[in-house]
Amino acid sequence: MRTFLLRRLPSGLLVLLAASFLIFLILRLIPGDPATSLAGPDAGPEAVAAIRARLGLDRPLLGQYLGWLGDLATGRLGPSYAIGGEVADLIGDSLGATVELTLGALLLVILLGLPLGVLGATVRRGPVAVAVRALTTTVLAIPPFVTGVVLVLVFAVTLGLLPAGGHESILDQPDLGVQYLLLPALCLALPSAAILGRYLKDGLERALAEDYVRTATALGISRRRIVLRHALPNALPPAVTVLGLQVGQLLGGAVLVEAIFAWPGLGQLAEQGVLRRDYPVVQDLLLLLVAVYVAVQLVTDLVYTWLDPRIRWE
Amino acid sequence: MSAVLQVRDLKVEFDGVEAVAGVGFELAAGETLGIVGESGSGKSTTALALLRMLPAGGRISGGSVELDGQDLATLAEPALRSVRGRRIAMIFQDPMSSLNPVLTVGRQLDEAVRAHGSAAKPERASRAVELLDLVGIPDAARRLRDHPHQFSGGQRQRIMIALALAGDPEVLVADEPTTALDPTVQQQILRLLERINRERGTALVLISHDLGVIAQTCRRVLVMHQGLVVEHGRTEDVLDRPEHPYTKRLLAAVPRLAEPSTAAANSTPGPEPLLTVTGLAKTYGPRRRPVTALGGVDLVLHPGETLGLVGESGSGKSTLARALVQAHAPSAGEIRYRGEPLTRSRAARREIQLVFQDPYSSLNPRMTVGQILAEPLIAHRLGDAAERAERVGELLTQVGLEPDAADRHPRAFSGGQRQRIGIARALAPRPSVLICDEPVSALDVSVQAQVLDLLSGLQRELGLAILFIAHDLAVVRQASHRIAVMHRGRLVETGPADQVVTDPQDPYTAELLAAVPQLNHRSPV
Amino acid sequence: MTTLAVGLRRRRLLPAGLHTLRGTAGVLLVGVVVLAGLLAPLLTDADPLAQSGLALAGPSGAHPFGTDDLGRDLFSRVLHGIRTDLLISVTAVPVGAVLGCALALLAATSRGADVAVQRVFDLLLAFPGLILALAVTAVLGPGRWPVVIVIALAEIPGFGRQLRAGILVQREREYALAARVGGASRARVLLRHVLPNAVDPLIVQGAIAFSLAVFIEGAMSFLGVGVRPPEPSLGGILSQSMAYLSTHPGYAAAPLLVVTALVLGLTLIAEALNEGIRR
Amino acid sequence: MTSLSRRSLLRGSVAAAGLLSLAACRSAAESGDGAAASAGPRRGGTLSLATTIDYTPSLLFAQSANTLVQRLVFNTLTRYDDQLRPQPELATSWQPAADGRSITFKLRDDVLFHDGRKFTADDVIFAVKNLQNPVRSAQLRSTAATVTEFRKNGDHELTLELAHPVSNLFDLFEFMIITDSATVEDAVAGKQLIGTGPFRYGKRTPGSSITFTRNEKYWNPGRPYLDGVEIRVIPQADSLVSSLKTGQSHLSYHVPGKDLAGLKGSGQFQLRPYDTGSGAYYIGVNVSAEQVKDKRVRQAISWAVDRERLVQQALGGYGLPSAAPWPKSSPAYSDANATHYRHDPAKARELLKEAGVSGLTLPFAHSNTPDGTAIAQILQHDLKQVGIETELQPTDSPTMQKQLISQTMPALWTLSHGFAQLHPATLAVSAYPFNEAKNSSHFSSPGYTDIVQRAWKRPDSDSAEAKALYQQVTDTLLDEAFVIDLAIGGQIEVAGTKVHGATLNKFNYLNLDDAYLTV
Repeated sequence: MRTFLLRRLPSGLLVLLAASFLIFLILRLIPGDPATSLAGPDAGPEAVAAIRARLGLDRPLLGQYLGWLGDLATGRLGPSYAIGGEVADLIGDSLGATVELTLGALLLVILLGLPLGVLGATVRRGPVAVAVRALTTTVLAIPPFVTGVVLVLVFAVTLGLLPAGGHESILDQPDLGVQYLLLPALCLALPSAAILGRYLKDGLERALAEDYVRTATALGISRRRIVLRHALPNALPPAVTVLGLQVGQLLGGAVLVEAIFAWPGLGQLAEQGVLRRDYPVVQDLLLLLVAVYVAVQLVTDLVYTWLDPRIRWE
Repeated sequence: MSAVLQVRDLKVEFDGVEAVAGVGFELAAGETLGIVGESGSGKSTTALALLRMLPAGGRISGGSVELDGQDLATLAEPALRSVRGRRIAMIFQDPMSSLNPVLTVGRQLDEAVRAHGSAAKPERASRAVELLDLVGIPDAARRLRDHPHQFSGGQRQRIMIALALAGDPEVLVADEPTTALDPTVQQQILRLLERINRERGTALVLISHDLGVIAQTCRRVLVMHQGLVVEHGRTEDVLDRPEHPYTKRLLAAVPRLAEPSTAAANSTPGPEPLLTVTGLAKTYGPRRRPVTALGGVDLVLHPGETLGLVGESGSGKSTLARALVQAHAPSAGEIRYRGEPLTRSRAARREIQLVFQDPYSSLNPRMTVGQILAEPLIAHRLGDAAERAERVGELLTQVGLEPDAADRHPRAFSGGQRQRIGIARALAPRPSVLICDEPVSALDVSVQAQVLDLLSGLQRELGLAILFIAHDLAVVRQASHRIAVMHRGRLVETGPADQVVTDPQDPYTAELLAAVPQLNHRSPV
Repeated sequence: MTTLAVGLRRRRLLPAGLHTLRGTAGVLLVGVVVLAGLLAPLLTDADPLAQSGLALAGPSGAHPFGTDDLGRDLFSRVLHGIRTDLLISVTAVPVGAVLGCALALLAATSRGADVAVQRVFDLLLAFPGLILALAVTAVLGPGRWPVVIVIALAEIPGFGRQLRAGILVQREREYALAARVGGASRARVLLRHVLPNAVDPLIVQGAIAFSLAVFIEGAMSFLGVGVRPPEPSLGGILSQSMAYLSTHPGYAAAPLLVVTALVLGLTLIAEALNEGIRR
Repeated sequence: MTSLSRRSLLRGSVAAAGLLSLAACRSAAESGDGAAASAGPRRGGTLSLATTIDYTPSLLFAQSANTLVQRLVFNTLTRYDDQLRPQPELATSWQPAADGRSITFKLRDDVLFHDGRKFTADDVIFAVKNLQNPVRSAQLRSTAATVTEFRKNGDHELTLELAHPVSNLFDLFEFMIITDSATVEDAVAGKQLIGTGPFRYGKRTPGSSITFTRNEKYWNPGRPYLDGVEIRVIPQADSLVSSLKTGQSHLSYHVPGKDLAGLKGSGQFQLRPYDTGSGAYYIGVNVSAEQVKDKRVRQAISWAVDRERLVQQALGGYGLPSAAPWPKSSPAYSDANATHYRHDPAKARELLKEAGVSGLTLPFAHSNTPDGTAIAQILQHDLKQVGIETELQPTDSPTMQKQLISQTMPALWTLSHGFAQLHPATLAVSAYPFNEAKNSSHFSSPGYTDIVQRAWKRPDSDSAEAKALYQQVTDTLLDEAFVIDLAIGGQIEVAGTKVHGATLNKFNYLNLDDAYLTV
């Protein structure tokens, strides 16, 4: 495992460095600047100049970039420009919310995707097969923001079962937190669950066509057991890779879902940050997202090797 | 003797196409029956039909399979499941793919045991150890936690047998159980099957393309051809006095170890070495724990000579072949062609060509045969389009195919024809050396004989030097002037073909020779 | 047994996949939507941009799908919206595919390049797509090009990773070694032998990519960074209609139906092709 | 790692399903039906308020999009009634000098800051000086800057000396919140807010919510009625509406125009337009652009637009179509001004012809929000009818802001402006589009400067003379048409039937002193 990490870490750091440069560059390329946003709609040039100087935006770009990297290296994130508060606190708070959402969604992805995949691969005919196929395809065919709005309309506005949006920490108030979490997590999870289900189905079908399944059948082992105990463990490793990719998508896709459900997560913070040109927040946040993604990939690979004994590291 | 298994007029269809057209036999308790036939004869389909485990699209379209009077062909699925593994079990060809790669051997044995009994966990565990012991896996208790990939090929097949025995069945169907194994390991597995048959009274149905394997193991034999049983009888009767013309042809095509080399009739090797290999070594893997594939091989090949190279899988034969065609760089040592180091001469690349074992994966499925044959010509800038087309036609004729084959894709050809295409491709740039890496191992005996004929004809005609790699000693003896024996990356013995077979100098060679299944029936006790 | 399996494998891949019920349904759905878009000027003479005081009207003879919040004919807008989406996808998806494939081929040249290319894919996947969309649009100004660029960027890793995996598998096949031994250069082996055998999954990816393109366009419109108004696009109409979902559900129905039909069709095609390939 | 642990992982994930499906004992979804409200104020309850825009701490002293916080935590010296007459708040009485060059305040002596410190005249001095600081970018800085000297007379009496008379002095006192000088930097950094207002600043989760708790020692006895206030930030307008409909939020001032009709129809809400409110939609014209240099072209644009349709289709019918910036409550308002330009495409075409302009294509910037986009499309369509083609440029707000301030707007843009709800001089002195010295339209004329300065530098704001000056300002605006007003649409209060007594001041500061929730 150590050698595995040692092999992967340098390239991961390289990705982060490249990402940091890109992020910095893109932000500076975006028109509009933090000082004018901060100054308000009717500010005069002297106010803007004063704010520019205070934020250090009058320094040369390279200096700003290196300064940022230096701050990162020493762990100082500093205050935000426009949103208010320390960047570390802002990111910390919204990271918590996003992790909650992502984990909730991930759980739903697994809970929905697993049966979808298994049923899809094993039930070939009949109403169940039709329902499974219809569900996987239509879920993928409807844009996520439509799903979100419809979910709110049905479960919150019409039925009044669940809140329309907002966030309550699941750690502080588990019972309320779950209710707030359910709809956005579901909205986020549905497409990914369909994708996972489809990959799992493909994997299971492949596994079920393998010789070892024939062996198990010849031994008189029941179909159910063959599917769940023999074929599924083989179909899981590739599905885990897909799941890992999906986690990345969940983090990124959360922007939209967070907007629809007023979920104060990283996506919202990033959008706010971009909209107000709050450079420190956006820079640190995007870099964090990239880092999380890289880490998730790493974990995915680790889980893969753990699930597949053939390629387990020494 | 009462019949435990009674098969009557069994017919199997695949999407309307008849694959088995009426097979009948009976099997007494404790008996051994061999089913022999070439690919497409329907022998494996018959085996699967016995447990009604036909793949999708296939169905039993007629006849019956009665196990103690119970017709498996019509039995309901749940009842069938309680029969499978419990009363009739099956062993498959490839022990690697037939074992679940992600489950431990213990888990798989446990699954097999619990499929037919509700024994408690500790009992099942001790039963698993017992089974592994039975099939001769050393240190059984500890190895339950290992995964299939941690066992050798022979051990994996032993585990397969252990799985099949978990339900203590009366009938064991073994479908090509030793085909993927080396001769020495094959020998051990056959002995194990014999022992199980002897000690436990399990009736055995052994399916194989190899008459030697059947001869050695089974009292009775069934010869199948095109979905039909063409001959049926006691093994020694069928082998010694074949009645059906097909059986006669089949027996004639089987290479026999006792027959002397025919290579001298093709050509007389020239005196000057064409290819000289000195101290060739190749290691793989990380620097700290290298795996040695070749450990210093010295070899010479003369013009017009066929040098047979034999050895078990993993002995380094293919590594050597690939080093010779510069598919990879050796770690040490040198290869000279006509005295020149190989790496320096581009022309030498053209002079040494390779024929592959697998006639399926070695031809690009996306290209027509014509394109495949023209590729080496283009690569070596030989001729223009018209000249290349002409050469393609010439090559096809040379290997015994029609020139219009050029327009078709490889999938339109049978295995033997594909191997001819592979040979034609190797011949395209007019090489002087042909490296044939197990060129006939994937082919049926009758086709094998034809390809061997083709190769010797080409040698006669073109004066080619051939490095003929194979694991079948009988084939090698027949085709080669000299034989080199390879073991663990080294050549242990090199000598004239007949001498190596009749008077082996190295104990390993002797061991190899002893493991070759002979056609003279050695009835199991 | 073996000959049988080979026999099954011999069937032609593409048509075989599409000849299934699923494949035909998919082609039909996509075909109808695409045709409706292409023939938009023939199917309706209503100007998709003409406004009127008649806002949010239900379906009628003059307006088969009703009108939108600015009194524009929805039928015409949806049809012209299909055109916009087609135009965007037809530009963006091939660009993304070509770039992705080029990177995958580059990765096949050396170990170092492989690591670098993989990290590029990681980077593209890691960068939150919608933030990228906001940024690209902010830099370039709104319009079709930012949408095309964002979609193309988003498609790169999908195609690239798929092809890279295919190349890795195919490169180990014996025919590749055979070509090499036959004297073909590395580039020739890669391009002439390995590549044609590794592209099959890309066709499936292509179908998926088109549906992704429609979604990205929609999401960008939803965030206000889509195609330049008043040009209609499916995502644009759909996201505008969301505000009226509870009061005027008919407004959302038409664009939603079209998007769903399009993506459903593409998905069905992808599935059918996938089965065809695997067979 | 054994296979057993892998299996238990799978089992664990299945078990977690139970956790999610766990039927909760409490429900986070409130039933939205407002039962018959009982009469009279009631103590207690937490008011939940929904807004699309998060509060920006650094803009605490500037008029910005979210001004809900200011009057909850802070107080002002005075507050306007509906007729723009100042009423006491922290100041009990005031006496302007006859020449308009000074004003003397008497202050409340029973006011405590949230940290327990007593409120004195020094706090007022600090507040004025604070607004004079350019970094605070307060819109009324020019008015604050006229204060040249402070004379304290004890802790609770104060005289401000002015450089010259200003007509909008009380706009400043309506605007200027009294903050704690020691913590002002913390305030703009978003760390804490210390004021004298009815609520204490609780916890802020940026992008999500801000909570406030009742100030138990508020100087106004018995107030506030509410125990607390929660401002929920819901950036997506549709989600905000859902939140109101489900009763999760009680009150909002940020419901987009197009949703208003639906809400009104449901009977679940009270809708109250603040016709004295702050918003006016306009088309800005960059007069330095060649095609629109000629004021006849600009006038043609003003004739071309259908203000009625705009109000109906984009603002949900809430808004006053008007060619002038003034709301009905403004001293400068007149029907003639409002209807100076009507929808008359023929007239527009005629003017264009007169100006010799044809085949005009103009870049047209607008905010990329759904509302902004809808408005721009309506305008684009109207302009097209008279032969003016426009290319829409959806722009996000920071870019728009930068273009506004740096005067780099394209030939046309549409936005909304504030400040017309106050004394008319404030608009021309403090609102950027109208600023006589420097505005985004690049418009300047000595005549406009002169009138604006005269209207501003007067001691009174209501006399006939003052009104005549206002009319001159209006005439210039209408004639030059560098800012083409479209509709006056203030904040629309959407309140659940439970909510009573919430008001906004002229700067949209939310005042909940008298607000209460019925059961």
